[in-house]
Amino acid sequence: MSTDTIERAVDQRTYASYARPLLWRVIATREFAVLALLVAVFLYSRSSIEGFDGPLTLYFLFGRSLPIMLLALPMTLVIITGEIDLSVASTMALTGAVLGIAFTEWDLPFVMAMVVAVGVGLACGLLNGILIAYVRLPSLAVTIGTLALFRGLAEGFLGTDTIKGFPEKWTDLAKQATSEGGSYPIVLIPFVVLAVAFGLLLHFSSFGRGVYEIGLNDEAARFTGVDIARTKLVLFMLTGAVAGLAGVYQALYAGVIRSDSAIHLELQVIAAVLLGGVSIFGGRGTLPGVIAGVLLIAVLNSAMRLDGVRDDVTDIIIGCLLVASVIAPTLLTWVSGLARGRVRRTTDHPSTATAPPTPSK
Amino acid sequence: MSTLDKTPTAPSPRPARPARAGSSVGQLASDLLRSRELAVLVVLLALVVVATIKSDGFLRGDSFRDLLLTPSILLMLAAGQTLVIITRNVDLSVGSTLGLCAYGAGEIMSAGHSPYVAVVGAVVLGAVLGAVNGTIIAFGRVPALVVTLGTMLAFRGALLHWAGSDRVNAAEMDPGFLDLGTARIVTIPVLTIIALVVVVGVGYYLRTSRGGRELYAIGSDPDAAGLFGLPVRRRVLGAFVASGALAGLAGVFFAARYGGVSSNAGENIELQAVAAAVIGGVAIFGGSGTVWGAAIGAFLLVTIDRVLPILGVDDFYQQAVVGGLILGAIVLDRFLAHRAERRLARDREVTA
Amino acid sequence: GCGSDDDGGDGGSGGGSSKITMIPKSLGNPYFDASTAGAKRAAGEFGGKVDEVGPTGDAGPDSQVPFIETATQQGVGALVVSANDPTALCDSIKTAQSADIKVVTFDSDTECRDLFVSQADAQGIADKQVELIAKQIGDTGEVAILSAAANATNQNEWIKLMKANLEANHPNIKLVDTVYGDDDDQKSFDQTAALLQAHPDLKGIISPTTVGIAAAARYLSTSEFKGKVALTGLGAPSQMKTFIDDGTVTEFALWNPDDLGYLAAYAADALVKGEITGKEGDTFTAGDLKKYTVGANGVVVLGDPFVFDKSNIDDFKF
Amino acid sequence: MLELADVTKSFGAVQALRSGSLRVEGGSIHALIGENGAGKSTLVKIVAGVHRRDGGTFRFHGDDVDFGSTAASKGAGIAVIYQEPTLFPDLSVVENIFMGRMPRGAGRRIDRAAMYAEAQALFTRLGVRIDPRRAARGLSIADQQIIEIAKAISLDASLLVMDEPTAALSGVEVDRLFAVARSLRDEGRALVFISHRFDEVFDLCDQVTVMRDGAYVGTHAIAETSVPALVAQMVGREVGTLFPKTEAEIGEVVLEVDGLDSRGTFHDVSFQVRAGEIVALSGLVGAGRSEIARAVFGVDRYDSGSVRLRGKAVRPGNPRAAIRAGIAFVPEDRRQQGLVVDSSVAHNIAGVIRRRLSTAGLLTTHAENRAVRPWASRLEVKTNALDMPASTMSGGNQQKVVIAKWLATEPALLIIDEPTRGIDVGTKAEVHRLLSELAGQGLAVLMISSELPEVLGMADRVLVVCEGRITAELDRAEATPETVMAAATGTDLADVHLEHDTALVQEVTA
Ligand SMILES: Nc1ncnc2c1ncn2[C@@H]1O[C@H](COP(=O)(O)OP(=O)(O)OP(=O)(O)O)[C@@H](O)[C@H]1O
Ligand SMILES: Nc1ncnc2c1ncn2[C@@H]1O[C@H](COP(=O)(O)OP(=O)(O)OP(=O)(O)O)[C@@H](O)[C@H]1O
Ligand SMILES: [Mg+2]
Ligand SMILES: [Mg+2]
Repeated sequence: MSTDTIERAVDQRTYASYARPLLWRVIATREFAVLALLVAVFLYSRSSIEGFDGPLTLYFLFGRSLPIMLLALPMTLVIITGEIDLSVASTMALTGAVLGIAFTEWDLPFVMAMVVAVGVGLACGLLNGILIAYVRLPSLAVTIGTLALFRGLAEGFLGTDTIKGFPEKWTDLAKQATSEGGSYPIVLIPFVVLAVAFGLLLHFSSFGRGVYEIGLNDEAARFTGVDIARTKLVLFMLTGAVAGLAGVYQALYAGVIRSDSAIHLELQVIAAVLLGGVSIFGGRGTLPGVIAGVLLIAVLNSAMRLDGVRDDVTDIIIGCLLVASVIAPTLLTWVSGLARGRVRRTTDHPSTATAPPTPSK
Repeated sequence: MSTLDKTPTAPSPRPARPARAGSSVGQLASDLLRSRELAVLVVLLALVVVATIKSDGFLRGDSFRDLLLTPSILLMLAAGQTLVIITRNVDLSVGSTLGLCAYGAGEIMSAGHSPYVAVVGAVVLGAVLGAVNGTIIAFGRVPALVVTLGTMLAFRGALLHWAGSDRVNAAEMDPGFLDLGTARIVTIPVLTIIALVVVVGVGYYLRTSRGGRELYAIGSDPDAAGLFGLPVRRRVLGAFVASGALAGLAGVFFAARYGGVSSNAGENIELQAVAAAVIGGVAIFGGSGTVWGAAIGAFLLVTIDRVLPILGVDDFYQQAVVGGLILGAIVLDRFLAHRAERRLARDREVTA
Repeated sequence: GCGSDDDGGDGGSGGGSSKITMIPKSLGNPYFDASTAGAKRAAGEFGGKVDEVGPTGDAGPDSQVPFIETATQQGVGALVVSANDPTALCDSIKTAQSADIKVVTFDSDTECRDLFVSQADAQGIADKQVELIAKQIGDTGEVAILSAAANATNQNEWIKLMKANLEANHPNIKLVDTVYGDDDDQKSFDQTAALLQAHPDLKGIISPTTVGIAAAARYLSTSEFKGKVALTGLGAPSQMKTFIDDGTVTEFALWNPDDLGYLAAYAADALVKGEITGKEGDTFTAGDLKKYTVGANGVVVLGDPFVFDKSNIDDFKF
Repeated sequence: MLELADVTKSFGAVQALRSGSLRVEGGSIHALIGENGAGKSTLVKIVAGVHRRDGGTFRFHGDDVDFGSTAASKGAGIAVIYQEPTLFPDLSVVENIFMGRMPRGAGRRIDRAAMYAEAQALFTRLGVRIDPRRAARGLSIADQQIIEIAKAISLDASLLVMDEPTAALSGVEVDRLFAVARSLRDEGRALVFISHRFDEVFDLCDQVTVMRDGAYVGTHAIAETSVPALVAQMVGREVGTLFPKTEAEIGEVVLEVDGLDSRGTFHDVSFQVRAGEIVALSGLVGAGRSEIARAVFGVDRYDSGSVRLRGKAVRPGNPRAAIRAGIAFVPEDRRQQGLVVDSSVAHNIAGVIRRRLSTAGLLTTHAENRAVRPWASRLEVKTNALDMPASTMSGGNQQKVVIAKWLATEPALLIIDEPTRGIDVGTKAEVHRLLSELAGQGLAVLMISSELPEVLGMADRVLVVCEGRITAELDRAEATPETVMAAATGTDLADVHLEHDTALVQEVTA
């Protein structure tokens, strides 16, 4: 895929949207589409899927997808800079393992253990960040490597052990609802705080502007004094730290730690982020869209399970949604381009010479 | 990229050689020394030697056979992956494709058809799935990473949906076909021989055919390739079809070797395939690397799994070792590329 | 490039009746196919309904949680679970119980259920397998264990008991290694190969899991070790027949998973109907399996493990 | 043979071609000239099938054509040397030359021996020594250009289009190229030759077509035209008014570069720029001027030497430090380096100063717009365009945005690389006026330009760069096309014959 053709596609999209009035511009965005889809699916499920309207639905839904929601926040920024982090789930497992070991074997007070665990997450992010931002290695390769490395360390540390028996007050906290029997776990509060923080960072700060510029054109960003390496390092460290938090939460929510905790979660996170309208080429996407994307997947999962649809079917649907969500823009420009092209050819030049094959000498 | 990028972000594991007046021998030597293939091969052999010293059983009879036999599946996938990565793409769906094809082959046989039908069927199915990826990527101009991530989910889902909790057992498969899983020609397992033939074929194509060189060109600079008028889309599509077909063949191997296929066949093997290529010196950003390297990388990955326990490394750490290998490999590439740049700068010096 | 059609059962229509959701460790395992079949058979008899859901492929300790939660939302009558993890499921199970859903575990237990339907008491299973391997290798030499997932509750329990037994009663048998095949054909197969490579003097392998023993047998049957290295453990006759016939395996044990599911379903039904509460001494009738009594801490034992060999293998279809 | 009439092409809002026309006969070399951004390359790319024309007619060998791809144009017998080299860094030099049509031997297998032989033949014909086996990565711009040429002639096409092939070449290489070009002409092929150097045009070509602002102006037989006439057509008005350089009084030293050295790119570069002074870096394309500027600004690292601004050392390899020190840098490639074309004009102009604009770490569009407006209006960037993506603006306006962005930082030194490349004549004059105005206000300006007239017109001092070394420092009086060219090509004054360009420059600076 040649970047300049992509650029052209992008340009066309920009012109198209800027030709139209503001309202239409808003409606035409990916974010809006995802949000609309989310609302539609939600309302449909409420009305016609039995058991979906109970209070437990949302409670379970949030409790279960909180790690994905958390990880999606920093992942959004990472992908907007045009990088990717496949190692988040492994980082979760590793931090979980360390949490368990710190608590059970080193007998640290649980709070300390949690701090250590999150610290380990941060360190994982640091490793990724240094290799990607300063050694300038492709993030895809690096994080495939660390995906295996971190998971492997977790497996090595834990082996066959299952660590359990965390302080009641913490495990309960992880599952407590805001009100008795309510639909909203308390842990949503820290999530909302984080979400707002990341939102401000991305959309209302010079740093965030830099993040977009790096994704759109890192060379130009460098020429305007954006410190690309540092920005990326910070983002990967944030990702690591949040993965640490998610790992701790996961451990408390499940009540146990095993080396295979959160396995393959990274794919769901990335799927959600891309579905939420973030361009894998970087430079495009918003946090609200991403959150809508995460919830969309969560609601689909929950609704289809309630409806007795097997997970494999859900996987097929989510896989297709993902592919669809990325080809949609190119497909549109292609179609419109095709239309324009046909017009031009008919008007301008009746005959088009078909070229003979290249002479090989 | 209008001029040749000097930006270090694109690693060049195969560092450019300065113009040195005909010193073919010395050239060859220094080449070998710099050659990634050789380096990985040395590591591989070292492992085998050490393991043999530590455990006399390591190379005895069937153990030796397995040492050659087990990598054959990953070998297929790595070869396909190489084709794809060289064009600056990646195929994460090979694991699911393998699964579908393996199960397909099994079903065909348990439906009473001849194993030949099964083999052809599996390969064709693989090619079709590859074509799905290739078409979306080449014509939809969307990143392979995302698309194959999506199809990885979708294909696996399709398999689970198709197979449900059914599995193909050894009993349902043609005995002759199952024997293929272990048959040997002068101590070399047949599957390994086939795999090596495929690898050689791919290597030969990449090295000596126009198409092959065009794949490198496309990965080296997609924009230039377009400007140059290379059939970028056709080639990329081709690479994915090939990758799919090879995954299909790998599926056949899987069925023959393990004599049982359930819906989780080939899960998570895609990362190993990518790892094998990367460890073997195929630049993840395309344009350079050889299928030989990938093949050796595949052997290394599988062998390490076997050697570590013998070396007393807790086999729970195997994943970690693999991860370390990948990181080591790309860091090495980076380092070599950097050295190459400095040398080139010096060359411009003297020619200037 | 891909389409999808959603089939699958209907959601639960109200609680009360014996509407049972069966959650095996994972879908796609013949052993659990059999147990589910048994449960459905039972439901047919007592006029309840059994739906099977579950994770497709093992994905972590809490991979079964969503299904328990979903069942809770649907307000089914009872859950029949083979637990992937003894602890991870507990919170969701508690939630289910607080929604007045009865929870029966079978095959693999958790710390928090109303009833555990055990295939045979752990000690019995462990002793049986040790006895078999001892017999087959003449009570002397190196043996290894090929287990399922490293965290599998019941496997780990049995392994613990087997180790104890070996040390106590079989001084000449040396347990040299324990490896994990994750109930995955390929992994189990390769692990077997690795075992034989790492321990050239290995005399026997115990695989207390149906997937594992089948894969191991498959490897042995294709290798020079066929007949030289003994293999026993817990296997499904349908999968093992070939290997009994070709002499790779002489004897292995199992209970009838179909009966296990059958019994579990009846137990669940009894709980739902209030005939039993799960306390020691409760008795209920499980269809043509006759009468069962709840033992200490809510365990119902199906019976002793059954040993399969050339003579009887053909009489079983599961 | 080739016939283009009223061809139009626009990229988004940029109308690159309004009505491009070109008529080329077989057996002739046809010059295509015009100022930067006149649309020459775009026309070429349409001939090559890179871009598709929006309108107009395009005939080749008499029949209408519409090449959908470069493969198609190649197949039809058109060879093109693009302005920017397009090589595959990972492949060897020969593979680059024969990519897509490598000679094949037994079993459709690439015949490397034959390939090397052919390559050698080509290189000897061009009189160069490049190892055909080495990888293309890291070749000098000049070598890259040679390989492009070899590639093109090896196609033995009936039409050969060369877009500024000589821009990076030295005298000898140019002569070789011309010899080859002539022999091709005598074989009856048609050649299109684009250059900014009149002497090359007059030396080599038979006809010349002039373009201005994306439109055809006129075609003449070389014999019947003169530089002033052509220039008048290129520029479209009295040239004398082009460079209104007002004298400013020179202040204290602002920039002090000492012994700057970057292996393989430039060596031992030392110079000063004073307040109120415009210093020009001149030389061939690829001489290393941009690299020097980049090193000073810190986007590239350098191996040794020092950069001081107002006496204080500037931390190397760190644009941020340079910006803080008071350096502004308008780079040569607007769309790649100068702008983030996909983000809004406001965001672009605020790009550098935005860090100062955020209150309590928060940055609001409102604050941005407020800060941006004065600069937008000062450079006459339509303020209603502030929230449009920069990509929707014309080259000239884009350049204004870049300049606005940097002026907003209120710098002490302005480095401006190719200030007027690819922008329309009107804006060009504005930019020049602005530059001398700024100098007048005491700003130190370091200008890089490939256009002699611009250099000689604007600069108080000219530093000539040749193969990475400063080979001459000429003040306004000494700087003439001859002296500059001599230093730029490393030939000695006597061998430089530039009566045409001299004529042009006298015209201009009169
Ligand atoms: N891909 C593109 N997208 C947007 N604008 C473009 C593109 N290519 C060219 N332009 C604009 O079209 C105009 C003509 O560009 P072109 O390169 O044809 O000029 P030129 O005559 O070749 O200039 P030069 O002498 O510097 O090569 C310029 O304003 C340029 O900015
Ligand atoms: N992509 C590249 N690969 C190798 N060498 C390069 C590359 N780009 C530039 N160089 C070398 O670096 C030096 C400076 O090139 P550069 O294009 O910056 O010179 P310049 O005078 O600024 O040309 P321009 O007139 O285009 O600005 C030259 O020696 C050139 O050979
Ligand atoms: Mg041009
Ligand atoms: Mg330059």
